[in-house]
Amino acid sequence: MQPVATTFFFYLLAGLALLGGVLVITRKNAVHSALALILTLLALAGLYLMLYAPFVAGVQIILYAGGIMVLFLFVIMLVSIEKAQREEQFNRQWVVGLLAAVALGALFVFVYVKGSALFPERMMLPPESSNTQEIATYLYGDYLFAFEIASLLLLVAIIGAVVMAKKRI
Amino acid sequence: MLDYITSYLRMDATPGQAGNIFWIVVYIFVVFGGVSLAVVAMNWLERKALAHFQVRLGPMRVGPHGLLQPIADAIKLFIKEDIIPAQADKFVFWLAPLIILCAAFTTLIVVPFGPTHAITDVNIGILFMLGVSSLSVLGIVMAGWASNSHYPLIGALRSSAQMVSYEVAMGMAVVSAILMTSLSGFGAFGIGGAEPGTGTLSMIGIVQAQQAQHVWFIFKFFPLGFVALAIFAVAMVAETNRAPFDLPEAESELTAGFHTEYSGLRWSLFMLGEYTAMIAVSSIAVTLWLGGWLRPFPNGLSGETWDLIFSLFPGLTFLFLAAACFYSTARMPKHPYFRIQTMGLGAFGAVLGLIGIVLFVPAVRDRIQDIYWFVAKVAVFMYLYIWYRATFPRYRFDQLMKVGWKVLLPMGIGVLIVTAAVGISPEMLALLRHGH
Amino acid sequence: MPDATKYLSHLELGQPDKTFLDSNELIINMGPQHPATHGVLRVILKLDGEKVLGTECVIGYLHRGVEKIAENRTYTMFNPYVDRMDYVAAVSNGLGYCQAVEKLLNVEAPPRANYIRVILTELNRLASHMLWLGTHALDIGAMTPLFYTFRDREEILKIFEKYCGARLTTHAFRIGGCLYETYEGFEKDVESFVRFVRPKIDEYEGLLTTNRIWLERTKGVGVISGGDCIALGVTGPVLRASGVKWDIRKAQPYANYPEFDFEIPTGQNGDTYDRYIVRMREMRQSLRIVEQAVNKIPEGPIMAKVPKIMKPPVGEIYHSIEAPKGELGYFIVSDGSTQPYRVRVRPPSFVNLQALDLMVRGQLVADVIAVIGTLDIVLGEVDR
Amino acid sequence: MAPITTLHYLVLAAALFILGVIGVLTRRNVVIILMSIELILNAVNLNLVAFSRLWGLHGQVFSIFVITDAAAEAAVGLGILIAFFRNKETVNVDEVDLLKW
Repeated sequence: MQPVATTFFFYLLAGLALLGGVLVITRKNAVHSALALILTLLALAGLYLMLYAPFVAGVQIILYAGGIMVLFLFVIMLVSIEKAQREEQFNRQWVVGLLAAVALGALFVFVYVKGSALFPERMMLPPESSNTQEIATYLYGDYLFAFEIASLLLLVAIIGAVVMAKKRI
Repeated sequence: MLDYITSYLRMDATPGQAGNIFWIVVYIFVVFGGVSLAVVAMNWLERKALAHFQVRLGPMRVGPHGLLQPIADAIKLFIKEDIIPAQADKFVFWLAPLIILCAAFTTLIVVPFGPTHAITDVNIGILFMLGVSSLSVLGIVMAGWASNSHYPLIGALRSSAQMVSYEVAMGMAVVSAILMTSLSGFGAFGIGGAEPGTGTLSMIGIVQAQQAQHVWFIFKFFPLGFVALAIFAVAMVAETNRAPFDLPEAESELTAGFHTEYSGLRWSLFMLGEYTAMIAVSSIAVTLWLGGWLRPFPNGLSGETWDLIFSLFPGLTFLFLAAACFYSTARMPKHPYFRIQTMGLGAFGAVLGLIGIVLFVPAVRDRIQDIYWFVAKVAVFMYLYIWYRATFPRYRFDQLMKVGWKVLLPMGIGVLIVTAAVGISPEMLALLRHGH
Repeated sequence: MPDATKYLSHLELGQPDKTFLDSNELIINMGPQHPATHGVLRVILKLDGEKVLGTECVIGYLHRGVEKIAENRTYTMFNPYVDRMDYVAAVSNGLGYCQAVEKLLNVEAPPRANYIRVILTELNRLASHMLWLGTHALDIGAMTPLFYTFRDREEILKIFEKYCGARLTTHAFRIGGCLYETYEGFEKDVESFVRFVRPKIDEYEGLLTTNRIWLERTKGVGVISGGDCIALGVTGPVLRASGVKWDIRKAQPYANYPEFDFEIPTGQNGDTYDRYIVRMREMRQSLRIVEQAVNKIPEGPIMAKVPKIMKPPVGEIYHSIEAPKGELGYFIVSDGSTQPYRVRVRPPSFVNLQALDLMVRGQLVADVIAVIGTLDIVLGEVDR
Repeated sequence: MAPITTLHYLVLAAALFILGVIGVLTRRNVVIILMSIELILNAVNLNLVAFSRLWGLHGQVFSIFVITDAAAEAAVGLGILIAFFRNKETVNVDEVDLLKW
């Protein structure tokens, strides 16, 4: 599929992602934050599609938007948020935190201004149609060990989550 | 300009792949409009079929045999007062039905009604469908939370737990079908024949793989394909929250579940989303196991004559429906009160008959029959949905979870492993025999 | 003597309702406006997640003071009121009351009247069980049996209508016998109904008895032992499903039940499934009784000699019959006047409802609905 | 407009990363802090996928591992949150001031 109007879609999706990000950290109500985060995630999935990474985009939608965020919404509903909504939203060190973040941003700007020449101008056009197969070859070939470790990590996480959340085991 | 528009007709690809914006728009309108119409028809059909299961007549008053009942329902829902509970989170309350609707309709983008009859074909097609349809959980959770009431909240928690857990079993069944696309299986008993790099996730590619292998995946490695379809067929009923898995909206326990507080238009959006999701998951099942748009008996009854005979089916179906209409017209009461209804039914039959005649025209016939077979197979699943609803009691929540996690998931994993083992067994044997 | 505290519900209401997560217990209110409570029953449930810790029934929403009304009516005038208690089994209510007063007056109904009474009462038992089956299955989620049973119950109601003009609250019997002679073709109607309904019962069973989901929803749900049933005074199919062979038609025969050949179906496990099976078999036994009664219905008078103004001798009487839901008893105290001094009804639904707490404790919320359905309560009778 | 290059994606990723950092450093609500961490992980993912346009598919494979990690992190984090909320009845991080309870 030929990408159409790349520039327009990039700015649209980037704008949505940033809007979502800003809403996530500013909303009082955690449910609204979660919804904003879903917006960001979906926009990022669109960006992955534009970057010729359809498989990652699909995984992003299924796992992130359909799985992890449902878990978040679940927990938000279980813990009562009314009380948290009435309280102070930002902690006492928020000025310091903001300054640190701004410093980090300045660092990014510095790196990108100085080092933009390092990136090759030309971008590869990886064949989209075999994307899934190539990722599979990497996952079950070069990265097999990492893949197994990841599955172990998930097992540990499942057990950990059950132990944490259950009242009586 | 005209060339640009018509260029698609000569192409051998979906409009999305051809990049033809005009035809993309036309297809979107046709598919979305068609599915909405199908939902309306399904609404009528469900009430009628369910009524006949239960020795009732169903809607009979609005139009002949209640044919106009869906329209009357729609008007009633439109003019009903739109109630938003005072304590509800208004924005989320407003957003939830839209999310469900968008998720359901977006999946239709990649549904292949024919080799070129799809809005577009993406190479992660099935992944895209599963992913987007799983987004409707968000809508349900949001609806339950935003209503700010106990029953919707419990219903939403139940339904999201249910949908998330059945997605896993569903995924396993789907993966086994995807695995089959790369196993061309020309060995003894159709076993073996793994060809590296031929597998696909594309919806059109999956059907084409079945065409190339001369077997629908339901019959492949019998009974593996059949078991996988059975797992999927159960999981998809749970996924769409229909009987006997309609726990989230169990009337006797939770009144109407997550949409208890919704009424009027918003409620009808939920219904539209639910029925569209039913059509979407049914079309996944049809695409993956029942050969998508392929006509039945491609091997046994092959040859030009049979091709011709099968291509007459769409027209014949419409003629049959027209004949049924005319028969009912003749049987309508001869009272003046029924005159308009009788005339309307006759006219409806005439329209159906005309469509049927048009469908016999060779040019139309060739383009329409893919769609016809696809829709017919989906219709079988929709009928099953109604049948389940008339027959089965409802599961209890713990039993539902037990079925999902302890029955369907192990079965799905087993089918997946056995499919893989059967698929590569000759290669494995050769490897074992000859060393490395 | 069993330990009585076991049967008390110990809900500690009045504690503040905490949020979902931090408290182990959640108190929710089911009813009085709830689709599965069969009327206006309110059940307060104490839950741990989905598990029921205890229940408390709040009744009285349909209280009409039927027993008090009796004290201001003559014996004859009160007769129609009893139909309004268990309105799905009005004929049984009337039979119990009429026989109680007859006992008090020392009158015996003539044989033909007794036959008519038995036929109508057993038909009414069928109608009541059909209504129970439909609504019970609907509560569990199977919607089709409801329409099947209502279709067939309609045939019974048609017979009632032809016989006495009313379908639901029939007021079919009078003290001393029956007021109406059977209409032309009554026997034929009843016989053809029996032939018609036999295969229909198989049809209901075909939908449910071996249905996997039905089995999972009913087996092992709401178990109650025979001993607990007796301690709580539970009667009827609920008692018999727990393995106690107690049916007043056999144990303390009334009308002319001894003349008929029928069995008392019993279960072993005392769970919802056994109660379902017992009621289904009971429906078949009722058909057997009706068939025998129609075949040998004698000719003769239908009304015994009863004084126009009834003044029963001073005294008291307790008479009970086997209503579809259990033992329906009438305790009547007469002071020698035309009006009863006191009428006390022992309604089966009310007594059976006591077992709810014991049956659902430790089960899940969805089972509460199944158990309310299987107890077969009618709130008109519970509240009176 | 200028064609979209890798640098565009990197800048967007950096912006999302900084938003996430701000969220983690300034908010009190644990749920929102966890969501901010998701934002940070997503920014990293965007970087990885953008770089995969330059140097091959390894970036995409890595981003899949990152998503796996995110799932594990969310599960355990939310589990801890539930345990915390059950004991303290609050979701504020500043009140996590006991080593054991």
